[in-house]
Amino acid sequence: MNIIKKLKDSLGKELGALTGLILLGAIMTFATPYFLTLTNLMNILRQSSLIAIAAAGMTFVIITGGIDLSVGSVLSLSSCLTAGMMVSLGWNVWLAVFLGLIAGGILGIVNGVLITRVPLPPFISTLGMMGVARGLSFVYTDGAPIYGLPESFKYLGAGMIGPIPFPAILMVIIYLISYFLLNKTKVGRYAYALGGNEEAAILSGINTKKYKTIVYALTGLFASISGMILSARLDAATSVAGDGFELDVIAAVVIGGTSLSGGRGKIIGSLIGALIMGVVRNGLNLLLVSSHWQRVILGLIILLAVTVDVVRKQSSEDQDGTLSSFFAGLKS
Amino acid sequence: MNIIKKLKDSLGKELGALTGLILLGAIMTFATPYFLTLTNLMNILRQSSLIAIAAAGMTFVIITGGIDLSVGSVLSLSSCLTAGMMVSLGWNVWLAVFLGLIAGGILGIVNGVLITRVPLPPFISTLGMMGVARGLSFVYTDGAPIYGLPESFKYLGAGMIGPIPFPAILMVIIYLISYFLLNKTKVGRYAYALGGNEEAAILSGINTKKYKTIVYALTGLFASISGMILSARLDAATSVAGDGFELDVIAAVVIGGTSLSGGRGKIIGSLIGALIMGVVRNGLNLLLVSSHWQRVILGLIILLAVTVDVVRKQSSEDQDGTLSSFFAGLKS
Amino acid sequence: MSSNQSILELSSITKKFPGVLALDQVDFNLKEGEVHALVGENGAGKSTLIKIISGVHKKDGGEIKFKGQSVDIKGPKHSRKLGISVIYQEFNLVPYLSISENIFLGREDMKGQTIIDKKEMYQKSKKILQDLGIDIDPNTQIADLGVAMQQMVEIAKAISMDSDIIIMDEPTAALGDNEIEELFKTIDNLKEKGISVIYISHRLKELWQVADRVTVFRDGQYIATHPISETDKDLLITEMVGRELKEQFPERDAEIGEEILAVENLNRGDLLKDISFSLKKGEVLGFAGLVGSGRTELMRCIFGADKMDSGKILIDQKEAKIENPRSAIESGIGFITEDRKKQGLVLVRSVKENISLTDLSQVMNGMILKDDKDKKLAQEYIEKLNIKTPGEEQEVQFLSGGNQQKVVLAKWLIRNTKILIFDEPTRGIDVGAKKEVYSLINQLAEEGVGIIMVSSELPEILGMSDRIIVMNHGEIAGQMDIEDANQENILSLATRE
Amino acid sequence: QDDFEVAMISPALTSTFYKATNEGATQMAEEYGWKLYKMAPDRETNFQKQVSMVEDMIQREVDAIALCAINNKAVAPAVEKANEAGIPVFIFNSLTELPSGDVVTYVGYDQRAGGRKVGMRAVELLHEKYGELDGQIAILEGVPGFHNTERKGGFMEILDKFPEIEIVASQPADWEREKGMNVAENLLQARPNVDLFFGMSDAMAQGASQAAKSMNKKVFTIGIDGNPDAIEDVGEGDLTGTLAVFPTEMGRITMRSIKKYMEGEELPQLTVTPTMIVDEYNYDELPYN
Ligand SMILES: Nc1ncnc2c1ncn2[C@@H]1O[C@H](COP(=O)(O)OP(=O)(O)OP(=O)(O)O)[C@@H](O)[C@H]1O
Ligand SMILES: Nc1ncnc2c1ncn2[C@@H]1O[C@H](COP(=O)(O)OP(=O)(O)OP(=O)(O)O)[C@@H](O)[C@H]1O
Ligand SMILES: O[C@@H]1[C@@H](O)[C@@H](O)OC[C@@H]1O
Ligand SMILES: [Mg+2]
Ligand SMILES: [Mg+2]
Repeated sequence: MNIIKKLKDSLGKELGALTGLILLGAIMTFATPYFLTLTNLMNILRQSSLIAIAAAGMTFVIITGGIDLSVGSVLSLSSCLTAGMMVSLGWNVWLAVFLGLIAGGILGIVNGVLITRVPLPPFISTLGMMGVARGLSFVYTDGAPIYGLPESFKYLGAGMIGPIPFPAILMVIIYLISYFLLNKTKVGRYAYALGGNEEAAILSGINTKKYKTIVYALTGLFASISGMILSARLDAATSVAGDGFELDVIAAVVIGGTSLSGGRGKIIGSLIGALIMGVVRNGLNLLLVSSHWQRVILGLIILLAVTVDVVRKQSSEDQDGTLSSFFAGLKS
Repeated sequence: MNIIKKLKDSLGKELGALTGLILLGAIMTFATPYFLTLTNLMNILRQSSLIAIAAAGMTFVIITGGIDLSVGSVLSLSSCLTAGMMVSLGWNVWLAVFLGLIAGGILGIVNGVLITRVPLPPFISTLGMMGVARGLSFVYTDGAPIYGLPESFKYLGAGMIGPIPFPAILMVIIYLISYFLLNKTKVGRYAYALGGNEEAAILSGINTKKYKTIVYALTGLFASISGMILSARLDAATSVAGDGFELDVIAAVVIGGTSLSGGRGKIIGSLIGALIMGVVRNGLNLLLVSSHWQRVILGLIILLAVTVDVVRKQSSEDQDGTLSSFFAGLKS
Repeated sequence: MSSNQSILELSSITKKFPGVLALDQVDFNLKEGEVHALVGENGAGKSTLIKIISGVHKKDGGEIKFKGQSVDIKGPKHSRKLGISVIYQEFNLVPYLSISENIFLGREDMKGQTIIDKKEMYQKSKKILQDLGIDIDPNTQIADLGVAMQQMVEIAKAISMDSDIIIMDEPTAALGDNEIEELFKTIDNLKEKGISVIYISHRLKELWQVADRVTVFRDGQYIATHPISETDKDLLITEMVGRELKEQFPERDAEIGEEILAVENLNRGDLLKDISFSLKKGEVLGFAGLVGSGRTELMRCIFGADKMDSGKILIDQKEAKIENPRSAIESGIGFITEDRKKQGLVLVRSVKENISLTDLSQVMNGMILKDDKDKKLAQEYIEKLNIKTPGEEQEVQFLSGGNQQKVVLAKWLIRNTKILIFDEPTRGIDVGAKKEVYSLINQLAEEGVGIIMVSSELPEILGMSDRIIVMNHGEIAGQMDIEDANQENILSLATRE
Repeated sequence: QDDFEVAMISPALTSTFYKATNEGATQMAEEYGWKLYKMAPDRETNFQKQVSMVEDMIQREVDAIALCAINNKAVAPAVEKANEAGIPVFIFNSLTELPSGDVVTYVGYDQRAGGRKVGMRAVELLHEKYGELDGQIAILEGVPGFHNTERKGGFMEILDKFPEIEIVASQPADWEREKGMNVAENLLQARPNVDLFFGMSDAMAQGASQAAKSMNKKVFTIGIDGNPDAIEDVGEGDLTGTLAVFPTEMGRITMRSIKKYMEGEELPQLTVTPTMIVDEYNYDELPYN
């Protein structure tokens, strides 16, 4: 009993998303025999890992009340840089990966600096960065794919540890780290604080600029990890990679129950959100639903997930009237 | 003198954007002899008209404090529907156009209803709609372009009135209508009011749900006008049309000085914003700057435009203390 | 206990904001263990001084001596390190963090270098809350707390810092009399521990309950400091406004006519239970009660902003179907909300646009807005209400609080509203502006408007009302004519369990 | 002829095909001392950008335009404008006539015939595998347009004759490698018994080969193009085969045609370029590079 309650508490709102995931899984299992097989589940993990990893970073950003539209471009630019270093310059694979990740982090820092120092609204700053990073990726590759990546690099995308794809392992690690950061360290605490009430955070002596910048840096870093996995899987780094990716990532976070208005959200929700998207895509593929209808259905799932959330919130408020009393309590 | 002052007042913040446009024009004229010719200017108008028209609608939405990510998909779906009616069903051209525009308006209304009745945050609602409308467009066309549009329809894209392209004329008409709506009717006044303070608007007896819905409907309608022009120009309606369009449109509005936080903005600014983007793209093409660098430069222009705006706001406050008195005014 | 040792000495502090000299060489001296009140009209510079002490603003000139040593306060963190903590005028809590997370925000206990020690903070918070006499789980989210409890958390936060100086900027503005009493007890406790308190309030009466000394500012200048026992309210007011301000509540000569509004058996959840009352033309009906007694909620129901579960509203003796603010407005009701910035005004728009917002049809020809009509209407009311603004195009956010309140009033006056509800009409505005608001209320009553005035300030209720209704826990606890009313019987109705 | 300017406008550079055509064109332009402006939108679906590019190059008054459009209807009006401005237009990688507008010559190969060649090879491969006519094929299509129609049409002309071989799916992947990979991965889940992917361009076929690898499946992958990197992949066994159409040479031929035209030579309406199937046996002895 106690454990269940604890689980329920710690999952909080994400319980809704989890229920959704389980439900979807059950439906798919019922609908097609190909779904519930070890290899297919591993496929889903591998396919979901790209969105999931970037979504971990995005969760931090959205909790601070921000948004990062540049993740897709950052993914592309950092993976092209890494590919370029390995292929054209012949540098050591891990050095190249390391530098690519650093590049992703730096792009994130630039976002953070624009947002905290100018200050630009996150939507604008990352919209600009989206254009700039994508453009640089095109410039760097001249718009053509970089191929012929070293074998050892490809492990990042195609490697297996036992039956489990390496990207899935990486995804789990990233989520453990993110959970730790969000719940056990200042970065997380302050992310919640400044998303909930930035002014209060400032007056509490928190260096909000620093922590916001850290959060955007993290997102850039995670996006570039997704970039490495993608190019490793594709055996090519391309400047068009990750086009529209930002919206998938935001959708995963939102489906996972994190509110776009900031101040609340749980990291595990985003993982579930990404898995929901993965299960839907995979299941619909297995059911031979055309990719066209898949778009429609994914759109509907976003709408549905948030609607359920909104409706549940409304009904829980009707029970205890707490939130309204909070709003009533906000003095001018 | 007086006229200049009046112009300055009425343009307000957009003066910055206008200065920017003039400056860019001057630079381009200086940099390449091909720029300042009648036909080239007409090219720019034609090329800018797509973004400009959708940006007029988006301006309303952003003034209400919302956002519409679905404009690109709505553009595609409505133009495919129209094309289908003309080509496959052989319906009368203007009936088909009319129904396509209605379809765009209805998609906007659906956005509005989701936003006002569920209520979903605009970002989410239109993100979902983005997927759904794009998906339906793919489903309807099965992913293939619809060719063979009637000659009379193509006039929408290629027609000329004297030396002036028809889309440019349409653009001017749309801006006149939008100016009128925004400044001379309830729709506009209420858009400002509810973007500035929704609660106050409700308590002043404004039917905010109705007016928000109208605003999203308008945006859907305008996006579908852009859709007609595009398919008329390309002589094909495609399900991939307008991919990424939403961000260009938002960028035009933002470059034009409308604030994403709602409550302020001028319609003329968005026109200027769209023209700035058009001039940059055209000029850089003439200068043979690769489309890759163009992306970088457009990204930088977004950042620059908003930075200039922010900095100017800060410094004008330093002169007259207005913003500080605003902060002072924020206390009870 | 108050000693004669100064803990904080400010001399010749100057602070310029663009276009405003907020503080002009002011002095202020705080002794160990004293409660030192700071008073002055809106904009006198009180909060600015506080923000300089707490490091939010940098001073442009002058010297700060803390415990006898000159210091240069670099920021909120630094001032806190020195032992100064502040309860700001605005709430500064994070809604979705817990009480203990809020109390220790920005100075978390750590296990080692990186890990936040939740348990430790939980235990400490529990202790502090207990000391304040509050029995609540520190894991509760702020969003789940009422106003008064939130204010208590702010106080707990300030105390937890083990500061030598605690600054309270209008701590009672959101509190009812009960909570205020609790607060005063706490302040006494602090004093006993030798902690010094700077106390800012517009409720002058309170000062004689808590303060040892009082300092008056006016227009950014230091005016005087007195031991509280050696001054009185009239003297303070004179010093604050720089002129004598007689007769706070002006005379009214209104004829009370027939019933214009009646509420019958109105219910809404647990918040409002079986409310019935009526209002007459030309009458000012005061609503008194503690915070959370349901007055605002009732007004919102009458105005259609919240739904009632059952009950009837009659206007001019006919049942009115009020479903939303729109229908209420059409029935002739106007609502001046307690929070003008959040609910009353569109701050980023002009005075003109705000005024005509409730009835655009007056400034339209058919479907078209007429700018000249719009301007004329605004100018008319700017003049009528003596709104201080450079013009009708000025954005409302740039007006001072009192003038903003007048804009809110104007937007209802253009409709010739028959019934006007004022919820806390003078909250946070200074004595001068208050008097103007009172005069306007009187004038409206004289013109036959029925007026409901919700207020937490008893003197205001007593000074302005023809009749008073006292609410308690969502019910009408009693009604009385003004002749029968006094502080004692209102309070006893309001606090009856 | 120092200031002779040619604009070479490709549908995008996402396929290395156009990198190769650009490369060939650049070699010739250097030889002739021409200025070559290589332009392309970001992706092949973005025709509207391509149209703007043509318009802008007309403004720029270049001396010739070489163009490859995935959507020939969309560019036709712009080509007409070039005609009006007196700028000669050369189309490459296509022999399909535009619905309107004058083109000096179309440089390309018979795409339908190419599709047939690949169809034949596919049948051979499956026959070899099963020892009889059997097996499943999945097709990865490009952005709809005549390239797509012709290649698929040719392929199906052959496969229709062998009903024993099943076409289990035909899905668009927009000529792109990443999309090719994703679509192939999905197909391998939904249709686990697919034996052969026909990628209507090399990029998509390469994506399919990656998908199969990551899912540990052995399938044949054949493309069309013969891009340098694809030829390499064939050599390394990553790609089963491709229809080489020698894009580098096509770029050279395009420039040679412009040269001839400028020198007043009469050009045929169609300039047909060579093609051949490349596989592990002949990848290192190709006639052009
Ligand atoms: N951040 C700021 N920027 C510019 N001007 C400011 C700022 N803060 C305060 N002011 C101005 O400084 C003056 C003093 O303001 P302050 O907030 O100190 O007044 P106060 O005495 O606390 O008033 P109240 O009783 O209304 O709280 C006012 O004219 C105010 O407009
Ligand atoms: N919109 C609302 N929804 C739900 N509960 C509310 C709402 N507004 C107020 N409440 C709650 O209803 C109760 C009555 O609050 P109300 O604001 O009406 O009291 P009040 O007497 O006007 O006090 P105050 O002086 O704070 O305005 C409180 O518990 C409050 O938290
Ligand atoms: O990308 C494709 C290219 O590789 C070639 O095959 O021609 C058609 C498409 O443009
Ligand atoms: Mg103050
Ligand atoms: Mg109240």
